[in-house]
Amino acid sequence: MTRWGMVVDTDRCTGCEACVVACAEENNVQTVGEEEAKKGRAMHWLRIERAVEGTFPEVSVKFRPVMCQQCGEAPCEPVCPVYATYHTDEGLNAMVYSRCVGTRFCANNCPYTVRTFNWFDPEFPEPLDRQLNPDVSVRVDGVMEKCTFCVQRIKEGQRTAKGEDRDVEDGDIQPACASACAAQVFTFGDLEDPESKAAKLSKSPRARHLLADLGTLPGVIYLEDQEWNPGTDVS
Amino acid sequence: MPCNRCHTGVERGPVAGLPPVSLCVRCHKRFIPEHPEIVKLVEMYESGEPIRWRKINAMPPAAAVQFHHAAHIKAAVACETCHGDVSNMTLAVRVVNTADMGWCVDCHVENEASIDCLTCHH
Amino acid sequence: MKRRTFLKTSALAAGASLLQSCAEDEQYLVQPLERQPGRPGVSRWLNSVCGQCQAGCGTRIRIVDGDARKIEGQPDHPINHGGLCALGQAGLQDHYNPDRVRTPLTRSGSRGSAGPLEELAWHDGLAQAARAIAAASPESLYVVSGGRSAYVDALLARLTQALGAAPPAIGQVPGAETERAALARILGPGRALPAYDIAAADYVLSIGPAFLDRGHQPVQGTWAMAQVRSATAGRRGKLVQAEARMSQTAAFADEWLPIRPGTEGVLARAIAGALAEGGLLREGSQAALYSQLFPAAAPSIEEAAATCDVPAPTIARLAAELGRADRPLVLAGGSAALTRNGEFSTLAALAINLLLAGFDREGGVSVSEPAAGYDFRDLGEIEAGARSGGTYVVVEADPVHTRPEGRGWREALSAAESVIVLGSFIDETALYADVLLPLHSDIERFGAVEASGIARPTVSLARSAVAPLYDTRHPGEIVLALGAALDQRDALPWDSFDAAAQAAFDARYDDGTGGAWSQALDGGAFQAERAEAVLPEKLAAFDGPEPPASTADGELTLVLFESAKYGDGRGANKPWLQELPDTMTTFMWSSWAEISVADSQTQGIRTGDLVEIRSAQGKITVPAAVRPGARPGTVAVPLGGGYTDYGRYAAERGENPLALVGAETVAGTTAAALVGTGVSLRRVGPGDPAIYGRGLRDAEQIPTGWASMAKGGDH
Amino acid sequence: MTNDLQERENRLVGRLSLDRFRPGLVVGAGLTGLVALVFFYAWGIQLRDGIGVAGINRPVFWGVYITTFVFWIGISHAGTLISAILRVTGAEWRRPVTRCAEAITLFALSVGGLFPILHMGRAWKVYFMLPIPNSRGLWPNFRSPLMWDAAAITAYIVGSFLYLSLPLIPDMAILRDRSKGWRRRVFGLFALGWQGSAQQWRSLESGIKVMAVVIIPLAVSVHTIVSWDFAMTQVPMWTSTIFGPYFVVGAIYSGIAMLMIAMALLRWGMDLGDYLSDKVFNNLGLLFCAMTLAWGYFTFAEHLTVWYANEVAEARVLWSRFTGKWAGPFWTMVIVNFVIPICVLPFRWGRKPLPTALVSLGVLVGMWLERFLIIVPSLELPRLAYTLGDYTPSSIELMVLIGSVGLFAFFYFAFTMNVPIISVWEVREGWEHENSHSGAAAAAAAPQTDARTPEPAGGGS
Repeated sequence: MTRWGMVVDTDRCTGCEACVVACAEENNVQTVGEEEAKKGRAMHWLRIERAVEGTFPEVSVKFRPVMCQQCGEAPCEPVCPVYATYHTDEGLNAMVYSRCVGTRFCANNCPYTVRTFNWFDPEFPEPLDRQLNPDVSVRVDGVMEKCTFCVQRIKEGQRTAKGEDRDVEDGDIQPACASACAAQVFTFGDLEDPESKAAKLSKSPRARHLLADLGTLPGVIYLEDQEWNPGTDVS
Repeated sequence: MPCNRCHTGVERGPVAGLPPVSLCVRCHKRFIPEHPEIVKLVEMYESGEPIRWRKINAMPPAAAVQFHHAAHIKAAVACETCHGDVSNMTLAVRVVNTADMGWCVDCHVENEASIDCLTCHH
Repeated sequence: MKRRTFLKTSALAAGASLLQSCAEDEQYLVQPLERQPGRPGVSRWLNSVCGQCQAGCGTRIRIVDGDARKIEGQPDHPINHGGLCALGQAGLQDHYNPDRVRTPLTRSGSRGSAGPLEELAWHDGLAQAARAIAAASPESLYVVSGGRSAYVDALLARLTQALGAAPPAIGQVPGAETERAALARILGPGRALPAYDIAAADYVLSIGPAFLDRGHQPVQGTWAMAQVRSATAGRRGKLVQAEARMSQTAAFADEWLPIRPGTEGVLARAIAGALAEGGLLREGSQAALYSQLFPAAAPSIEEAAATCDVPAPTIARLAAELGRADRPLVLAGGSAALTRNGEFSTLAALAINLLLAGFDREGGVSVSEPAAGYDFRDLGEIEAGARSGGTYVVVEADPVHTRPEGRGWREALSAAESVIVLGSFIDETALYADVLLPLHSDIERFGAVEASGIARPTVSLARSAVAPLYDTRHPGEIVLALGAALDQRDALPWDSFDAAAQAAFDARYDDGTGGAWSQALDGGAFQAERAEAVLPEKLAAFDGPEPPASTADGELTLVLFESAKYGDGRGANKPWLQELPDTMTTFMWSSWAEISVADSQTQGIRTGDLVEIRSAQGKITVPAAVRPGARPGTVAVPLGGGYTDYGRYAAERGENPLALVGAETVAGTTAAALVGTGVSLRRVGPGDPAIYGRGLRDAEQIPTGWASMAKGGDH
Repeated sequence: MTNDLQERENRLVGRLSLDRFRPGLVVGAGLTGLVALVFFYAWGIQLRDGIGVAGINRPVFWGVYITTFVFWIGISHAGTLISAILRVTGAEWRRPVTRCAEAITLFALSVGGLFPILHMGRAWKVYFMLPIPNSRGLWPNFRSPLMWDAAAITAYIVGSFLYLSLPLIPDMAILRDRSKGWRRRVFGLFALGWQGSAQQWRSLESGIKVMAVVIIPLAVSVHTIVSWDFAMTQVPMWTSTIFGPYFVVGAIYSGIAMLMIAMALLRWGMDLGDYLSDKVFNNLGLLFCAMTLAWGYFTFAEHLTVWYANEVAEARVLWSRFTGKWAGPFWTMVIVNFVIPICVLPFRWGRKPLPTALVSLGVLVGMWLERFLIIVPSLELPRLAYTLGDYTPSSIELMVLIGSVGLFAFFYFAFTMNVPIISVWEVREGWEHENSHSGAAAAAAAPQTDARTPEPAGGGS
């Protein structure tokens, strides 16, 4: 069996946000414009959270990329009335755009607030539409979307391996964020394969889940020295 | 004539693709060059305008389907299964309602292909 | 977004929308006339060179059905090692930008406005440009380049030389001129920049440069810091950042010293003094050279602490840590090079490496030689000279936007005899163009970039990855064509840019076989051996101004910086970058002013409020970002806002803080002093900026329960 | 005796005056109908341009629409539940109240039921939520509280419709027998061939009794399930075990408030003071007062536990209600929902029509705010504080809210115009009971009245 997972080493994250742009570029994530952004409707599938602790001059900052955590026990899944979001055999928290009716219940129940919603149809002024990734469907208004672990790349990797009559090897598949990152913050792989780099890193004593006490069993594992206190990490 | 003679992408990629107009013209200069449609084709070629074909088997964009031709060819699905017997059509028509997901699912179930939603929808 | 018009009746609207959602959209397939490269629907990855800044990262472009879909870093590229920055990732929105100039344009109205621009055939455009250049006297021909490709600049240099004009002025990373001057005081006259082997260092003290935000090599810096922090490399290295503003680099650093701007040199001198006095010198330490450079006694730690506003024990500890580290490294320049006394600050920081035996060793300082054999000057040299009339040729640069208001570019270009702009967008300089010659995008052009700020000379090379979208040309080809039109065939004998680039490349790097060029072209990059930094026997004492620039009482110090997403402003026309929340403030679609908590309280300013910043030169009104990490007494504003034009995504967004900066230069150079302008701050009223996670603006108002209320509120 | 009853019935039917042109009702229906058009206009705009015309955003994915949905579903508890409880407990004063209460239920449900569809991003795909066998082989997800909602509301709407229409049959027959021409045919159609035979009375009575017993658990379950839309999640301050009863109490509370207003308006506008008497207001006012206390208790318990436990994410929400940006609406809610009712309703003067109606108006506002304050502050303050939100309703949302009030009122006016808003036969039955009781007392003879099977004399004519 396969369980796709990602290990995120926050110690290396410089907050450069190249991953955020790479994600939008790979996944046809629309830009909504200033007025919509003001309403909190920016669509990023991935965000760099930063926590500022202390007061001047003893101020310290941490960065943390947060995307869909691909939970093993995902709170978003049971609440969808139409199975538009569900769990795949490979541990992905799938999102089927064409099935979504837009109740937005999943987004409410996501403790990580990583789901974004298409409030309007996307606009790609010509010729920006020519950049769109043909392997990823452009979402229409009224449907939910979120990080897919670049499922199109997973499918492509699996198809290639199948074409060559071999198994997918560790490192074959890289989501867009991982391949953009100069600091190698992200390690993507099969957590069930004990030999994979991701699985090995996930055994690190620094490994922890985000909001672990909610029991969501995320597929994203953070390497950080101590968990941020969610009550004081705003500034 | 086998379909993949012109639709060369079909074994290697997601879409079958169209041959360049120059290729159509090269053969058709020898075969039925006087056919009115062929005359039209040659005229368009010479005018230097790429030809816009209306898609017959089109998925609505909102369906968010990613169909991969090569994967189906590799699984030995005949072109006719979805496209019908195009060789006997003068004008290509839609024979199967490919926008009907049930049709796809039935075939997947029969052939023990994956019916996980993400197989097609992403 | 659509503006709702309340004209249609609801029933009609509802019905129409239902029908619309039921109707199947017609879709079309376009059959090409001739065979296209690649298979339909199958992606090809072709190498290219990122041109979003001067760093020269190698990219690979995913092409499906003839269109570029994705940019990634070349995995084995010696500069970026597979990574890219946000600006580089957004390069495709340069290529596909809806506001790109698609044909040559000529002006029929007055300069300085978007006024009527007429389309022009290339032949006529080149002819008009050549006529203007031919009509100009050599003394009044000003060639300005954005410095994106040394090989294009080399052609410009050849052209100006042949015409008897001054060499082209090359726009550079802020601080570069000062860093070069400081290095020249150690290694002797030359045009080399210091280059740092960060990846191999185990202790990095950065006095000034926000080298992860932008700077000479942001992606390589990021990669290098990952190596420094890599658990697999044994002990985790440490980064200490001394910088007035809390940049992303400062935030990433293990320790941040929020130093008083302009006093970086004093800190560096004090550390050097502590190293020498504390017996922390090592084998190979060049203490003698250091004391020749700075014969005066170093300030004591206590004096420095008072001057710099950094605790004395911290300074002592830093010296001790530097002294004990295996491969310590001190980075100089950056923001420290942008104050009036920037040369002193940069030199003092750079010179610590003498005491650390840091020159020419692993994890140390070496030199980045300037690109192959051509002469250039700094933009400031043009600005410093008397200009009247004149003919300007501007290549991929926007001096009107990116140079301080006090440098007089608007006036100069308005009064110019003619202005020829080679660019892809109608930016602020292009508003003054008589002829605008549009350029290929990065991925359309033959890429040849010689990296700066890197120890081993590195050339990134790539062929054109995609066919041009519009009637554009390679800037190098345009220079060659202008050369031909001006009868300068002898100076520019090549038929194509790649031939010219190859000639320049071979002249410098070829071993006679000619193989290096083609190998680099296929592989994406060429890397030569490291140039040795030979220390001289004796150094002249530094005679530049030392005292920190001080601002008047009650004034705040303005700190301008290049943000990771806008750079010097070139990122502002890309919707991905505009909508990218700035990591530190989460502002989108706007510029902002970073204000300390203390300063905000005296005026009752809250994040999002509009504040007016006023200097002797001008004023701007921007939304405030109250930051716990902002140093009291400073106001930091990113560059790249307030374009009057530059396409729909950039125009009229935020404000350009360079309007506040006058003609001040870094003493001893012609570089603009972007840090240290005295400004006053006034709250104008509430604003409505786009802030990601908008509640964050009210973070200080979020109640956290009785436990923290008892503690007096913790946020 | 029979003549006397007939006289009184004539007077009541006259007051209801279904055969006359009543300008008040017509103007009311017209005006509220116009307001109702605003609802459809705004919805049309939303369908055309996208759900983004609402003010909802990330992370506040639910706002005015869901608030108003819960509000109307709450209102719907007025009627059927109250009337069923009163019927089951045999409260005599219920007789003039039941019909106008049950109508509230049906229309509030109809309006409220539109909101889940209206708030969907793709309302035209609502059939995905129906368990219809389809070629895709896809089925709705019955693990989702939204599906429970759909099922519960559908059951409740069917049950309420039956419960309203059953007792309507004899009244339709009364109207049929009193009218001529086409009206007679129409009323005859709805009277379903009612002849008033003993057999028919027995069937009707048992039908009503069964429905009254069935509808009570159904109503309780509906609002419990609505509360589970929230309580089943991990959202701070939504995860609460008392949400079920809390919502049910709130629903009955707001339902009574709506009923009070409707009764006061009917009494004033149609001169029904003899039937919707002070005694009715007084008794209902006592129930209202009891609900005030119950609602206050639940609200107190809900906030006390969160405050005391002081869990970080929940405390943030709590304090944003107590002292933060939502303090204004929160304390308004406390005042209109608790302080004012508790100062008015315990007193006899306070349970007169006008005071109760005014109090009720406040309670309606307060209960809407209660739902809003449950939904919005929690969503604005998610666990990962980096994505803090901010919500202001858009004009479209407000138009839908106001329009829905108009739509509800329009239904109610239209109903009042065409159907006896007071159940004639039930009231008459009450008079018969009174008479038989007083008659028995006067005769002091062996009690022989059989109150169990009321037999309307005269066969309804």
